[in-house]
Amino acid sequence: MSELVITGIVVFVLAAFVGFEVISKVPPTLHTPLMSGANAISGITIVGAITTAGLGSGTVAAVLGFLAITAATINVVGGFLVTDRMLSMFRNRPKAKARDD
Amino acid sequence: MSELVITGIVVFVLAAFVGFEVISKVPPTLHTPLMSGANAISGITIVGAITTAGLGSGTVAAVLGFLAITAATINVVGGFLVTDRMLSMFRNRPKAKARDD
Amino acid sequence: MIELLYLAAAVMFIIGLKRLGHPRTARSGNTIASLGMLVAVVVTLVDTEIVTWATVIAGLVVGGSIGAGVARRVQMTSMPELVAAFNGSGGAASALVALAEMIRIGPDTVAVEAGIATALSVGIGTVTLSGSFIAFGKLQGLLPGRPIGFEGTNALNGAIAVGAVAIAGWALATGSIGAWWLLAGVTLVLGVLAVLPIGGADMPVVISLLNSFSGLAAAATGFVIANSALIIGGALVGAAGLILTFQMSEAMNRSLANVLFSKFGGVAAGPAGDADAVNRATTEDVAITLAYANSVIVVPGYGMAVAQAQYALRDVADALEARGVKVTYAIHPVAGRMPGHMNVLLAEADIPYDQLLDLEQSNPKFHQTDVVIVVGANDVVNPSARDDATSPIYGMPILDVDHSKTVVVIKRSLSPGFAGIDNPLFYLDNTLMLFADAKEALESLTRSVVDA
Amino acid sequence: MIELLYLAAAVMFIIGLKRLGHPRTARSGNTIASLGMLVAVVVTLVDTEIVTWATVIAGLVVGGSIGAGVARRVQMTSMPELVAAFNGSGGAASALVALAEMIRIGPDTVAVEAGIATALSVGIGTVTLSGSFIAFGKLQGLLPGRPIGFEGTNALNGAIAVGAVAIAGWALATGSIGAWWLLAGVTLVLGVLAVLPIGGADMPVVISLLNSFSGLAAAATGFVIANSALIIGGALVGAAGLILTFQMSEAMNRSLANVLFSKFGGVAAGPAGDADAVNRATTEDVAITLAYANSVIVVPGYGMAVAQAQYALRDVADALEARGVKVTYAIHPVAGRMPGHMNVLLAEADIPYDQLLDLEQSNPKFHQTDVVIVVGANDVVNPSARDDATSPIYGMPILDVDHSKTVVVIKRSLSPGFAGIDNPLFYLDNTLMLFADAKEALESLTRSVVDA
Amino acid sequence: MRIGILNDVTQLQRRVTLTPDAVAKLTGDGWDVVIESGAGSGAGFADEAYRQVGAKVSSRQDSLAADVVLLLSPPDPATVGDLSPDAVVVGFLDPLGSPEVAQTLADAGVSAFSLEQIPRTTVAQSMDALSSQATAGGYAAVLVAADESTRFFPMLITAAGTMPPAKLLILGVGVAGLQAIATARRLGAVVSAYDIRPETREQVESLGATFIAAPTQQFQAGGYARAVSDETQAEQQQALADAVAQSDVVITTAMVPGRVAPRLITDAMIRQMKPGAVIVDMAAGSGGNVEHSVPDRRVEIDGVVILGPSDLASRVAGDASRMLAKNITSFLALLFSTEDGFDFENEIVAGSCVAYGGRLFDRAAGAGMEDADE
Amino acid sequence: MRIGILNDVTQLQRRVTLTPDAVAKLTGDGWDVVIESGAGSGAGFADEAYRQVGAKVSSRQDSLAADVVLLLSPPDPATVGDLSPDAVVVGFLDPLGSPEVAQTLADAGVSAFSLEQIPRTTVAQSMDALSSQATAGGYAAVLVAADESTRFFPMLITAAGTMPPAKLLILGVGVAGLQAIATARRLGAVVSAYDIRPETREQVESLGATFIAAPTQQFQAGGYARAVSDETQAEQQQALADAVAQSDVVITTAMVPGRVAPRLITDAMIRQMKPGAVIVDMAAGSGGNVEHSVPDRRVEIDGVVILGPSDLASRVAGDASRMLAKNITSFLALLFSTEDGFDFENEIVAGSCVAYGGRLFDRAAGAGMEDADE
Ligand SMILES: NC(=O)c1ccc[n+]([C@@H]2O[C@H](COP(=O)([O-])OP(=O)(O)OC[C@H]3O[C@@H](n4cnc5c(N)ncnc54)[C@H](OP(=O)(O)O)[C@@H]3O)[C@@H](O)[C@H]2O)c1
Ligand SMILES: NC(=O)c1ccc[n+]([C@@H]2O[C@H](COP(=O)([O-])OP(=O)(O)OC[C@H]3O[C@@H](n4cnc5c(N)ncnc54)[C@H](OP(=O)(O)O)[C@@H]3O)[C@@H](O)[C@H]2O)c1
Ligand SMILES: NC(=O)c1ccc[n+]([C@@H]2O[C@H](COP(=O)([O-])OP(=O)(O)OC[C@H]3O[C@@H](n4cnc5c(N)ncnc54)[C@H](O)[C@@H]3O)[C@@H](O)[C@H]2O)c1
Ligand SMILES: NC(=O)c1ccc[n+]([C@@H]2O[C@H](COP(=O)([O-])OP(=O)(O)OC[C@H]3O[C@@H](n4cnc5c(N)ncnc54)[C@H](O)[C@@H]3O)[C@@H](O)[C@H]2O)c1
Repeated sequence: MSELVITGIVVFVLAAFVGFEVISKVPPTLHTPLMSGANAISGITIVGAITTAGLGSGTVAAVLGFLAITAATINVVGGFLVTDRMLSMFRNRPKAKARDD
Repeated sequence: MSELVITGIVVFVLAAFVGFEVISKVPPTLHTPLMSGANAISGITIVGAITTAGLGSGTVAAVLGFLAITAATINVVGGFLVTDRMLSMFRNRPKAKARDD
Repeated sequence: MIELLYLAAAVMFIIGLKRLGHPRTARSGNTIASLGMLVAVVVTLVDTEIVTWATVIAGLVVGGSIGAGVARRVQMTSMPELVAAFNGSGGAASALVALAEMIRIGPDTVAVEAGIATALSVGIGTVTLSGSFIAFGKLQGLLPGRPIGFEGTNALNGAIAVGAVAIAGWALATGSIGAWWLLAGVTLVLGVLAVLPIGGADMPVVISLLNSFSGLAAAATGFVIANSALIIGGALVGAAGLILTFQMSEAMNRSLANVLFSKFGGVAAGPAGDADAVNRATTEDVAITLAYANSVIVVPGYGMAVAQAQYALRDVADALEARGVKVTYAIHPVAGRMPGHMNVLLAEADIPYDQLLDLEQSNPKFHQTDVVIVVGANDVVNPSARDDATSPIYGMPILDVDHSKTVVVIKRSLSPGFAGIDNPLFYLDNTLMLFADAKEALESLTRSVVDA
Repeated sequence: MIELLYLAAAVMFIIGLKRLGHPRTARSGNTIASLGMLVAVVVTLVDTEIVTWATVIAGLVVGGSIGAGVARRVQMTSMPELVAAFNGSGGAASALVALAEMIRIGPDTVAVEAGIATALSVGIGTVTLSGSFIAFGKLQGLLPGRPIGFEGTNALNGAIAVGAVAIAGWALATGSIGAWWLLAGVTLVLGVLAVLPIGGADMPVVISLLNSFSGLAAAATGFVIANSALIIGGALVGAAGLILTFQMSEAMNRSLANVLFSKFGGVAAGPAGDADAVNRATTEDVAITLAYANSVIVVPGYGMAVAQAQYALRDVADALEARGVKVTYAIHPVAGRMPGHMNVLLAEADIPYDQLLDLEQSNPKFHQTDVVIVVGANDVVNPSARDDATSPIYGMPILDVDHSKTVVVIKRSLSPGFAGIDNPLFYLDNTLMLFADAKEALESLTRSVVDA
Repeated sequence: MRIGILNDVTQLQRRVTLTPDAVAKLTGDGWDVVIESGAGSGAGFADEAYRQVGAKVSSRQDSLAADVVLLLSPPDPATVGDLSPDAVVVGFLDPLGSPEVAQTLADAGVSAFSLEQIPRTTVAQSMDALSSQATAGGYAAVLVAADESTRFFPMLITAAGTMPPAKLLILGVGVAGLQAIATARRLGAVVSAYDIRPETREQVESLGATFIAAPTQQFQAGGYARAVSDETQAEQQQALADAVAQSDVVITTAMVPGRVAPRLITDAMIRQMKPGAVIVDMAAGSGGNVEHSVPDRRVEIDGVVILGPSDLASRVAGDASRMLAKNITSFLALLFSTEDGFDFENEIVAGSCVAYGGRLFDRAAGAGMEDADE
Repeated sequence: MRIGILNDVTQLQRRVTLTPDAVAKLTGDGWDVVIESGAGSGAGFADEAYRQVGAKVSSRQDSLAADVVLLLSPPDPATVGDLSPDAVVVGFLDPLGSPEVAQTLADAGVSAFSLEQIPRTTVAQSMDALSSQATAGGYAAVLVAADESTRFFPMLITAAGTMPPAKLLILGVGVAGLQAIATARRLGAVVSAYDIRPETREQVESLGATFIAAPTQQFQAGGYARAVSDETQAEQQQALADAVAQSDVVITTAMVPGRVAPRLITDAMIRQMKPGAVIVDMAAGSGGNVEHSVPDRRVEIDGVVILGPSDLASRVAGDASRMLAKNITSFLALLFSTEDGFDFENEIVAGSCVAYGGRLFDRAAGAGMEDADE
């Protein structure tokens, strides 16, 4: 296996652990926003789309690249915006005792 | 910066995140055992000691290598054993309701 | 350098995800994650030697406008289906990138590892795409919400999956581009067939799982184009999404397997008949609602007495008061089964007399109250006594809890109370039903309020 | 392949560390982590083309025997100093590996990145070594436990640290091996000077911080020899150790900075005079002790009444009973300030009468009780009434709580009770003092018991 | 219209039908109120207090001559004779226990409404005087028992020994029984209870007390228990005998409207009890749940004290009168809510009417009678 | 040695010095016990019960002739005359209130120990009969007040209106006062309290009640309050007047040993109270905390009822006797723990002795006297 792939696997495994650990018990009210936010992050594939489309080789790849960028951008832009809308209900009550974690 | 170093940094950062996240609120009774267990893990340097000493080039390096292996082995073997001794008090009470996380 | 900037973006994703899990920090978490994305995109635009700027910019503009437009305009109630649609795009994008890269490099010259990664990316990405849009259709009402399928659905899907693996092997072996397209087509069908047999009520769990899939697809694409940002970001979402999926099915008291495969396996155990018509809430939902309220009025009833929940109730009130929430109690004159029934029990729990309001004192207060929590009361908060002249209890003065912003009702079922009549309160839009024994519900509520 | 096995080892470290944080899983966590270590070592032994087997085996055997011997024989009470000593070895090993590698490659041919990593490894490793052994000395009584230093200690240490950086720069620039040795020497001194001014009571926090350092040293060494196992393992321990350090200083109600730098900066705020002679416990300590007991007897006293802690007490008992712990209450005839004082309050909290034991019933039970929790009682559990003929309360029958395995006393201070006399119970080895208002203590105890 | 209040205060009857607060409300609504002097004295309300809220303090004759006359107990023929012919009489008329009174009232031509007959429905609860007075009675019964008992009710662990909590048994868990359970639990006693209606088990437990399960239980519709068969009664007595024998205090409240109260505690059971034990028979006036119990007398059998107080509600005369006044004002508001005559379509009005238009009121034909009347 | 128990049962005094259980313990320890017939009848203990545990049921003469005679109240001269000359007398002898009795006992040559004089120390608590009887008294005082009050103590929100909780005020927070607070709180009343000793504030709050802060408070050593200055008394009365005026029930327990009880509630304060309010003066027998209060009489002033019951402990005669018996047996165990004569080195023995060797016992010279005696 190439060095690059192995490094990729190591990074993948570690990142997956971070992903597992970073989500502690989430209150159900946050299930949908969290899902939506995570989904927007998975739009990171936009980076791949830009790379592929940008290098531009052949019509098929170009069309696929354009479609990929479009789809990924929808995911990213729409995802973050809609998450923010959902979360606007959690504005902090000023009276509640400040408790940050 | 070499590719290797950069990969190292990525891996280091991700592992550090895992380390941060993996430790949630620990009851004080477990502070010392956890410290001891983590300390034994830091004895992973034994791997480096073996590599360096095993390759064997020159007396100084050999002596240093021997010392390194010895020190690291003390850390690893002693560390895990002593942690286990401390933890023997947490043997599960059979009567308690089974609750695993 | 670019790698380190990608790392910075990844760190922002991690921090963002973590903060998204707590009500107090969720919004800032989303912002941080979106900044991470901005960093990643800008870095890529700068770093890549883009030759086809037109394509790239066109894609960004078109995608951005669609995403932003839809996100702004959609109703709050259609959020889950919107997430499904976005998720589908994400999966599609990953599959497309992998395919494009495959075509760019040439299907016959690609390395085995990259080939496997491409197969994963295409397979998972297309399943995400088609599965998400089926979920979207079910939630939007474009497709029937009920499970669609037949006895052998699961077996058929298994067979298709095996077939997809075989096709991928063939594609890898032969380097035929047609094989890759076939693979994409087959997995697209798999996504459709896998989601159709799942009921509409379970769609949120399915979407969450598909969200995890879209992360994995992105990670696989990362292997294809050897990009650490995709690998880290994708792995993060894949793992976090999976955990979230488990938590969501747990919140429904179901196992994930039960959600995904049960409908035609026989075990199907959905919520009961007319309970569908109410807003069911979980302890955590209620806890958040209470914890962020300014004022809460508790309406105890006979159910509190039956559950002997007075001490647990006091604990919830203490936890709320510790957060600065004002708590009072509205005592209906005939709550319980004897005159002064509630008084005895609340006195046992040493709830201060000056927090007790009788009917005359409390009714003017409800319309300025954020949350009313009805603990095992029923007849005494039945609006038909006020509004429905044909009701057998018409004319009995009630507590007008429906005038408050939100009503939480804790009882075990939709069973009627002493008077034996149905209660329209339970079906109101601003009513949340928490079906549980009052004592147990309040006990876990205390914990959730403390943590909220 | 070897990298993937290292990855497997790293995963086992992660899982092990996670499990070490929970009482129920801690022991298995340690085992998993040690298996991970075994995998890493075996892989390395197999993979490396070892030419000097004698050196390697000698090192393993010598180190292994020392480690195992000491670990088996040491008293349970000397655990923290033992951890310190082991930690010192770990730091030393990392520094030695880095130095040996430097020598092997040749100080003048080494790459800059590797050089920086070597400097970090040597610096951090030696600070860990000398700091750990100072901590060991303080705890073992080989060195005085009190802070040793002078007004300017912190400034001096700062200067030394800057000097060490300069030396490292010089070593990198000149490639002189002597400079590397000098660096090691200077940082060795730094470790000594940094730990000496910290009081013995704070040593556990210092050891935990040095533990985090030894992780960082291992990670730095990983960069030196380009070994991912070291990088991951070291980063894990570095981060986890840091979090643990913060938690430990938090448990002492101190900031980490206050622990490390306060003694000669003026802010020194140690525990009060004779309170040093007792075993102070935190809520979490007590929660674990209670949660893993089979039987608990509660002894309430006037302090429970003053704090109006009866409801909070009931909640703790409920939480314990939910875990299968048997809870009863021993009521001394003169507990409180009026006959039946405890009865009134416990009845308010609806504690069942059949769980109340009077003096005659409870005294034979203490010696077979795991934990007695004394809530704001004092005179009624004062052993001098039984043992000390000169005591003004000699002859009053008391509850023999000191006959149980562990006694937890919740009160705000060491102040005497009604009789105005000191209580030897508080100073016993099997007594844990939880200094707090009874109500507040019990409220947080409930949460901790539920989580334990 | 004028409301008349009578002075019915005796040693055992200390309540009054309307309190000054209630009178104030009624005069505010346009009523005239005339009150016999001293009517409130037993409940702590002076004539002066009534005068201040606009009532006329006057003679018994004046009160009886009012348009609406409020009564605490069935009137004797002399009293009925003093009523004006078109008077409306509202009060405890005991139509089941003393049916002859209803006849007398019918003969006098007055409209008479019995508070006892108000249906026990959810809507009628604010007028339910039986419930409100039973509440006072259940509370007072426990105080009487505590006062009579030679033991502490709560547990006390003291330097002078451990006093175990008193064991109380409540038989009959209607309104009074439930209130007795609650009050005894407040005082720290260990309480168990029994009723023939199975749904009372949950109610007993909802107050933290224990239900004594008997072998045979039968559910009775309509909220009221009917007389139970001899066999059931025998089995039940056997099941209760043990509980009774162990109790320090027994309070019995079992009643069946219109019938003699069931005999729950026999001589044999009493003789099994501990000396010093106390029995309070709240049904003593209706035949008694307890053998030997005599209304308003203290009987001692083998060291067991048996009380049959009939004045329990009057022991909290102030609050009992307040509740009664609320019941009566609510009822009057309903009764006079219709412009032209009484609304016999209304089940409360029809249910409580005992005499109307010179005849005994026939509930079944309620609406018809009204027609006949016009 | 033989212990004699007297029958002191009257309408108001229903306790007995030893219960059958206590007698069983004593006979087990080798004592003979003789009991005057009917001595336990007021507390629910039949002669037969005593006989079963080995006591001899006999005449008053026989009991008085015993070696140790137990008394519930100071003996009249005739009773003293019937004692045997070397008898030991233990009981409530009221040496401060009726010093002449001690003299009579001294003249008779008997050794006399007063339960009231047992020091209130931690070690002596199992013998502290004042505490145990005050416990019973404080409990009973609340029951008496609840029975007399025309109001519910707990709050009740009912279909017949909302009854607010009764407001109770306890003045004097010694043993009886604390128990009264606890009992009233159990019944659901809103309780506030006042005592001249500042440390009682914490104790009041430890029972969930409110302390009424008065402007002047002065701390008194030794656990007992001494008579306070006129000025302090005036200020305090002013501070309390408001609290009294708002209360539905006031229970006063303030006493100063050996002195007339302080006057806490004056005529003027009573006239500020609501009609129907109740005052229970537990100090009525020692001069009264309340103007107009008369021992064992019910006085009504402007609708306010003032009771001065002296029989409060006897209202729970069974448990009060149980506690008293425990106190007395503990005391006897101490008194007769030494072989040769009494141990006047012991502060409890010395503290409680009022007559010894034909003379009034001089506490200061306690040990000396013992020498003189040998
Ligand atoms: N106060 C009086 O004097 C008196 C006397 C007699 C009758 N009543 C009548 O009783 C009624 C009182 O009204 P209310 O609102 O207090 O009670 P209710 O209308 O009888 O309703 C009580 C509700 O509590 C729920 N419940 C029972 N056990 C529970 C548990 N363990 N945990 C959670 N919920 C539980 C039941 O629903 P689930 O089964 O779904 O849990 C039930 O619907 C009125 O109709 C009144 O007229 C009153
Ligand atoms: N029962 C009776 O009838 C009666 C009557 C009079 C006197 N006494 C005497 O009272 C004593 C009773 O013994 P006891 O053990 O119950 O009480 P105690 O000996 O008086 O001790 C009570 C302890 O509670 C602690 N405390 C006070 N407030 C607290 C709070 N808010 N939270 C936590 N702890 C608090 C105090 O310590 P910190 O200040 O350190 O918190 C104190 O040491 C005996 O000496 C007895 O003789 C009893
Ligand atoms: N609808 C309402 O809102 C409302 C209001 C008040 C009362 N009620 C109901 O009316 C009913 C009667 O109440 P009440 O207090 O006037 O009753 P009651 O005074 O007529 O009888 C008291 C109790 O004695 C019981 N009893 C009769 N025979 C018995 C026997 N042999 N053994 C044991 N117990 C026996 C009855 O079941 C009843 O519970 C209750 O069900 C009560 O809940 C309903
Ligand atoms: N050491 C022990 O263990 C022990 C045991 C029992 C009692 N004691 C103590 O003995 C003391 C006396 O108890 P007691 O119940 O016999 O007291 P008591 O009956 O003599 O007096 C009752 C209360 O009246 C109060 N009082 C006197 N004058 C007053 C005034 N002018 N205004 C308001 N209050 C006034 C007193 O302070 C006292 O609290 C208490 O402090 C009690 O705690 C101690």
